Amino acid sequence: MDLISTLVINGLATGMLIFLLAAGLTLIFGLMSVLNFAHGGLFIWGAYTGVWSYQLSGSFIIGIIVAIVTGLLLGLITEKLIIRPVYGNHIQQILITLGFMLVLQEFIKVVFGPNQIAVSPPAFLQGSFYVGDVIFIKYRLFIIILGLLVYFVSMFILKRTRIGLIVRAGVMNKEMVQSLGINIRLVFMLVFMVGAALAALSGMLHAPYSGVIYAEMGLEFSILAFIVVVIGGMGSFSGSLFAAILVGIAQAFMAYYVPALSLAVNMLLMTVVLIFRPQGLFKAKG
Amino acid sequence: MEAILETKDLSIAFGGHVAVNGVSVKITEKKFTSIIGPNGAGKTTFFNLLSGQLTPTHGTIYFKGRDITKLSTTNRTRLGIGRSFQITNVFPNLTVHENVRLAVQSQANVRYQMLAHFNHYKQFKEKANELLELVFLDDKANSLAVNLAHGEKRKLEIAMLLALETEILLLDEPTAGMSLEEVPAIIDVIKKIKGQEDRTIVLIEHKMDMILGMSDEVLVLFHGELIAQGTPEEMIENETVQSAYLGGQYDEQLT
Amino acid sequence: MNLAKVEKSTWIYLAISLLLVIVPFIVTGRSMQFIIIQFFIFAIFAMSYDILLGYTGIISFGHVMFFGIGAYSTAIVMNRFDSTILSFILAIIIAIILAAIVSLIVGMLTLRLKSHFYAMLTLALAGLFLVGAEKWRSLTGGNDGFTFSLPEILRDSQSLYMLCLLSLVLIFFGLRRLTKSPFGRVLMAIRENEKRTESLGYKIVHYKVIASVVAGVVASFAGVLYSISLRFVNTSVFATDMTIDVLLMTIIGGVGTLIGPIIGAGLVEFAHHWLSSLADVHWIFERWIILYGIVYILVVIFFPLGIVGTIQKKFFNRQNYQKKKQQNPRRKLDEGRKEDEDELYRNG
Amino acid sequence: MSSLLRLNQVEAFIQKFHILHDISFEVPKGEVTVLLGRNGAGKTTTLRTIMGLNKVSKGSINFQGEEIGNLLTHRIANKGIGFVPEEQGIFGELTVGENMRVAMKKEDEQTTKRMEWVLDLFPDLKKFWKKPGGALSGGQKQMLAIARAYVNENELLLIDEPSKGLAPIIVDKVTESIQQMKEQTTILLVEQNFLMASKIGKKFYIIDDGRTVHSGQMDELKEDKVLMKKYLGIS
Amino acid sequence: ACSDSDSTSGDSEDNTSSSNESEEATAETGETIKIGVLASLTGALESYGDQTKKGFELGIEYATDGTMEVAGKKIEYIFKDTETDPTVARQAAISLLEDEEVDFLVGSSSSGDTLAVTPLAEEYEKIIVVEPAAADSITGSEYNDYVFRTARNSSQDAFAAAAAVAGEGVKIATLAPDYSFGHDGAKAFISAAESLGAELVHEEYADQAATDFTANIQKIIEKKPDYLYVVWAGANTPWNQIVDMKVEDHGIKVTTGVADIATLPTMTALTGMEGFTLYYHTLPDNEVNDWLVEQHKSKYDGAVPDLFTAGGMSAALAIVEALKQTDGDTNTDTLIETMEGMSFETPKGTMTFREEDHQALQEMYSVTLEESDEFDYPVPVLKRALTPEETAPPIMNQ
Ligand SMILES: Nc1ncnc2c1ncn2[C@@H]1O[C@H](COP(=O)(O)OP(=O)(O)OP(=O)(O)O)[C@@H](O)[C@H]1O
Ligand SMILES: Nc1ncnc2c1ncn2[C@@H]1O[C@H](COP(=O)(O)OP(=O)(O)OP(=O)(O)O)[C@@H](O)[C@H]1O
Ligand SMILES: [Mg+2]
Ligand SMILES: [Mg+2]
Repeated sequence: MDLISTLVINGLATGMLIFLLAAGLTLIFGLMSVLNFAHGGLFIWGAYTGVWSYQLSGSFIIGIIVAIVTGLLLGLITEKLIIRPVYGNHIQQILITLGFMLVLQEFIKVVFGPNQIAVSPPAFLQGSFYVGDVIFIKYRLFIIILGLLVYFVSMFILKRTRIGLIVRAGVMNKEMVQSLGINIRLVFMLVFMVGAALAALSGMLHAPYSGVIYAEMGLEFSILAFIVVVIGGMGSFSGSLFAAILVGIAQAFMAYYVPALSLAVNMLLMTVVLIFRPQGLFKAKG
Repeated sequence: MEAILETKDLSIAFGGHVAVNGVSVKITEKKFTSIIGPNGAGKTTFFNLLSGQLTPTHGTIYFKGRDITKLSTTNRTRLGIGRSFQITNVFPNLTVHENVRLAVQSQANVRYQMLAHFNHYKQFKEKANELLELVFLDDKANSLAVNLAHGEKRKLEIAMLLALETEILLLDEPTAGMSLEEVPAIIDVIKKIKGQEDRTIVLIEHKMDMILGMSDEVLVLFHGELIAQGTPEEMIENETVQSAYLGGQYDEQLT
Repeated sequence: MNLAKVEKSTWIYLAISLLLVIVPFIVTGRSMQFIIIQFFIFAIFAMSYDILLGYTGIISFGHVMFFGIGAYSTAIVMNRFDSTILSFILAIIIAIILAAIVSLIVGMLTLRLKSHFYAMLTLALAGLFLVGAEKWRSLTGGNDGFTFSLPEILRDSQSLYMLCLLSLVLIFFGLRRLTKSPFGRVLMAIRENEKRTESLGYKIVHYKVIASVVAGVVASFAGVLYSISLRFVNTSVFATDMTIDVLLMTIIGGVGTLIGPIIGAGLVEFAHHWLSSLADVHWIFERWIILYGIVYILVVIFFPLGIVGTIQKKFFNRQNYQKKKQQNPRRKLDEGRKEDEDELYRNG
Repeated sequence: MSSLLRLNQVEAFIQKFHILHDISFEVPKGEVTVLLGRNGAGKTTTLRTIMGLNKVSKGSINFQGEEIGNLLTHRIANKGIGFVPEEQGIFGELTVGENMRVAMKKEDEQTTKRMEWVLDLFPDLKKFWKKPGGALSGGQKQMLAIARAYVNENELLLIDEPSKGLAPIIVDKVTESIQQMKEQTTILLVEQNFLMASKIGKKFYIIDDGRTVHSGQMDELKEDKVLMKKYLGIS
Repeated sequence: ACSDSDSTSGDSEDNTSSSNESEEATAETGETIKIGVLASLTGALESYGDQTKKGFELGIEYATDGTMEVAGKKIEYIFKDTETDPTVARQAAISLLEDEEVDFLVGSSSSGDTLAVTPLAEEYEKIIVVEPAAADSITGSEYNDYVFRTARNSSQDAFAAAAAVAGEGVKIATLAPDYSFGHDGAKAFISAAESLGAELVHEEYADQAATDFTANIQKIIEKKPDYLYVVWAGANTPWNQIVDMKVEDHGIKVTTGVADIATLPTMTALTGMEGFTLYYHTLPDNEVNDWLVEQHKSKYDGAVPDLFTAGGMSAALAIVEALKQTDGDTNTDTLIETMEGMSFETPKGTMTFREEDHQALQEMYSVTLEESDEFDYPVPVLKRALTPEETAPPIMNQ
């Protein structure tokens, strides 16, 4: 029982981390239907700038804020320069965002050097404690809470306001949305910036979790995020959350019971889901 | 007269909504049948069922007495049921000629030939050209289909349908959105085919003058049900049809 | 065959092939030859990808799995058996059969899915192959890989060059014929409009599966050549990076043109080599990957159709324009206006 | 009566092709003005140009005394101009309800009232409220497109071929709705269904080859067989 | 800045002068010895490549006393980037062998790249000095006569670790990444430890890209070993989680190899741990290392040499020593004969190429991670130097 609780809690934390990254992707890929392979680039930039300022200032909060600001700014630039010319064309999106991903990743090394950087959680989030025989790692609890917070805030914005509808409508028919008096360019830009900020935030939060950051981690994680978004059903926030937690917990259990398959578990999950429910878990048949 | 196509108690529901409800009809061979009915009555859906785009929730479809309910679109086309679409549906980045040639090729059953050059099949080329002439599109043969005007795309649809040489032609609003001056050309094409008297034609239209001028028989769908059936004249007089479909407009339209 | 009927472009391609035959006698440096050989191999790989992406409209993120199958089949066979031509032929046969079986199964399982999902699924499947290659260490040597020996003739750089060139030329003409066959035309129709193709009486899943088998087999053959050109194999032959590379080659060259991917492969190979060799000219070249990335971005912005696609479009427009001038007797609107209109539609 | 919208020698290009050469007309407040002309004459392009979906290269578009010629589309829309495009512009993956919600600029009492009125007019929409717009029948889509424009308080409505694909009885309804609508809103209509146009239109302009070539009162046009043949292809 | 393919004998200020001298010398004999160095100068392993490069340059300088000459022949070396891609590595190697006609190859940062290149050494009959790739198979199953390795191999690491902790009746467990490197390392450790009388209670392999190790650690805790030996390379480290899971509280001592300086900050949580390392700039107390540390500091802004800086230097020293012994003869057979069994002085003490598999045997260091005043991360402090014999790996090329 204790074992299972430990595995579940840690799986949950991993899942939340994946969710934070996938959340940005759900916005960008799910809502705007943009295949943004540079997502991982935004993730590492968030991690590096956040960690840099965290280590310089000693304040974790400042680190988080800097990461978010970086995300917003990079999102702005990415949307204007990279994405705007290729809305609606997946093939070109792949090429241009992959190109940009390479630039972002390599530029990290120019600015921050090629070495990995070690990061530890701030003092108040360090360490772990036992409740009975179940171990709780503080930083992971923090991540679980933050993940839920992001989830509920995003859900509120998407469900209670028109913005989610507008974005989806804008993807289907930009001109029509404009004719209804909506500045869709601005909306797209803002959504993209928020998605990028989420990516950057998740990069920053990921840093103390894995203890170290390095330039190549972006692409690895963005593939995982894509998988999660697909399993959950594109554009579904709840789907992404569910899928991320599913992947996180499945990984934890696989690592314990069938270690050989833990590397493959997310791929296997996606394969099974796609074959039996191609539209993803949380999406009605389209 | 033979019924070439017959449905028995044909129904389909989307979620809770029954779009086609227990329709049983016989469509007579080599005759011209029209389907009318208000928007959302289930006309297009009915076509989708006949051509295999949709599978009915229940009921059966017979083609020449054979049950084809479970056959795929492809197989129905091969059997002899061809259709045009309400929304223009062509291959946008291929040339007009290529669009038609593909249909001809399918009709000639050349499907998996990988080794010969397509120009090797001269007869397809010629056949495609003939068809384009028939629908007055020969001068556009080498344009890409995207570049056609709306009306021209509708004509192309018809040419592709004809190329399949199916015994049955299902035409879904072939003149929708076409300007007044273009409509007569399409009517001419349809009349020409009708004149050959070797095809069964089923037409969905809202233009009553077209329906009246050409149909041998008219089916009226309303809320997914077949509510009336008869000659055009009978239908025009039918009270339900008048109140549910024509409204006050029809007499003005006829003048 | 009637010579007069052969297309003009065929002669051009043949002439270029002949030129390429002479190259190794001029460029005798083996390292340059090695680069050209890599270019041939990736050109073959990219063409196979074009059959999927350009002609059938399937985006696969897992095409590398067939490449890897080819590479590993060869390496394992050559490692376990004598290094003779016979075992090489055996390796090719095994590579092709395996790739055909895998692509058939994968195709039948997955090709009913919509594009995004198909792409992600192939990514996952290729990922599973990668994991498999890492875990099945007795066979694959894990991610470090292993080396193997080859018969004398295949070790010789020139004969390897000729082998790859010959393969490239044969496969190019073979695939070109395929794309111009009635079958190939149906593939293009599927790319344009699946539903419509179906209602013309074609079974699209059959076509897609056949196309993916052809692409898989050709990719596997590229993998065979790749592993013999390295005489070494490791798990990088299953890496997603490789799919991405070949995807970029195809797009840069121009999808659906067949010759485009060849040009794309050449460009990527040589640009890569050239940019990374400029490191001492300026610090930025040390970070040549940045330039590489910028090239991709610029290509999309300035040549959205790829190089060959852009050229073809220009050419096509001009050709059509001239044709228009000669014909079209019944014209309702005034001449100049109509001309504009056609032009305008084409660009629209 | 003052004119709400005035186009003066408007020229427009689509990419590099000159489509509108000289469009000039006025839309008087509180009336239905009809644009007529054969296929490809430039009617749709004119409406799109007013909406800012095409750039005005020369000339002026004046709305309520203000130049709107080169404003961005959403600005123009927010000045109180509603638009029912030719190709309907339904958001296929959004439900009917969501389509309406995207369109609603405000959620006040007025709008709610108007919404009720619209749903009474097209009860089909209420019935299929939760259905994706893409799954509607051709005619239902047309109704939805019109409904979206009706639901906001607008000074001016631009409606492009509303009767296309509609059953005769629905055409009647739409005709009637436009007649009701014009009490509060000025309407600029493009219509191929001459019967319908002549019923509700007051003034008409004929466009040919990107130029306004003729104008007059709808009543007179009905009698003028020559004109109809020449510009509209109706005999 | 580092740069690839710069044909150097005058890459930096201070050996420009020496190369001027050597030009005169070259003029006399008219001969140059060329060495091609393959390293990951860009990409994921870039920092390793950079270390190798600096170490190699310094090594040549030291071995030739700054003359850049041996036995009257000028030494020239060329760096090429492998980008950590076997294809590029092979291409670079061919270009070195063909276009530059090098006499030696050195490399490379990744085992995969190295394996893609070693057959070429055989084909061109040139010696390749493997540095710093560690896969056992390079001098094991994939061995050929032209391969000499100055780098330690995975088994040596394992033997060092075993020597540090194993003993009669000690219960051990291992945690390693689930790929060749991890398996090689764990297996070698287990056999070494067992031969010292230890008892293996659990072998755990974690996904090499994993970020969550809790399940793996949980399993190990349940098996209650005395020591947990961790083999790890790569950026995602398990250290924090090992501490968070309170492994030590369960009476389990963690031990591992201490790698390059960049990884030390990640090991803050492990302060106090006993482990081993193959090099840290303060550890080996010998003349060569003193010179290396001093020169490195003065040349690179006070930065100290790292793991593979010493490695790169060793490779250079091995080559120059061999050339000295053959008196500049670059005949490969002669060189092989000379190098088999050859001992040479390096920053890591005396190394010897074993005759059977050409693996260099070398000192390793048993260390404790201790807090330091100088840095905000722990540093390894020498407990005991392990002799080359103690850590000699089994011969695996038969
Ligand atoms: N794929 C679908 N999913 C859900 N509902 C559908 C779908 N297709 C059609 N319907 C519904 O079924 C009903 C019948 O639609 P259909 O398109 O057959 O009408 P129609 O008679 O062709 O009308 P119109 O004349 O307007 O084209 C409509 O209410 C429509 O909303
Ligand atoms: N996107 C476009 N690209 C190129 N040409 C266009 C485009 N849209 C319209 N045109 C051209 O502009 C001209 C005017 O078209 P417009 O759609 O305004 O005509 P219309 O009067 O609305 O015709 P219809 O009665 O068919 O709707 C036509 O000749 C058409 O060929
Ligand atoms: Mg319909
Ligand atoms: Mg129009």
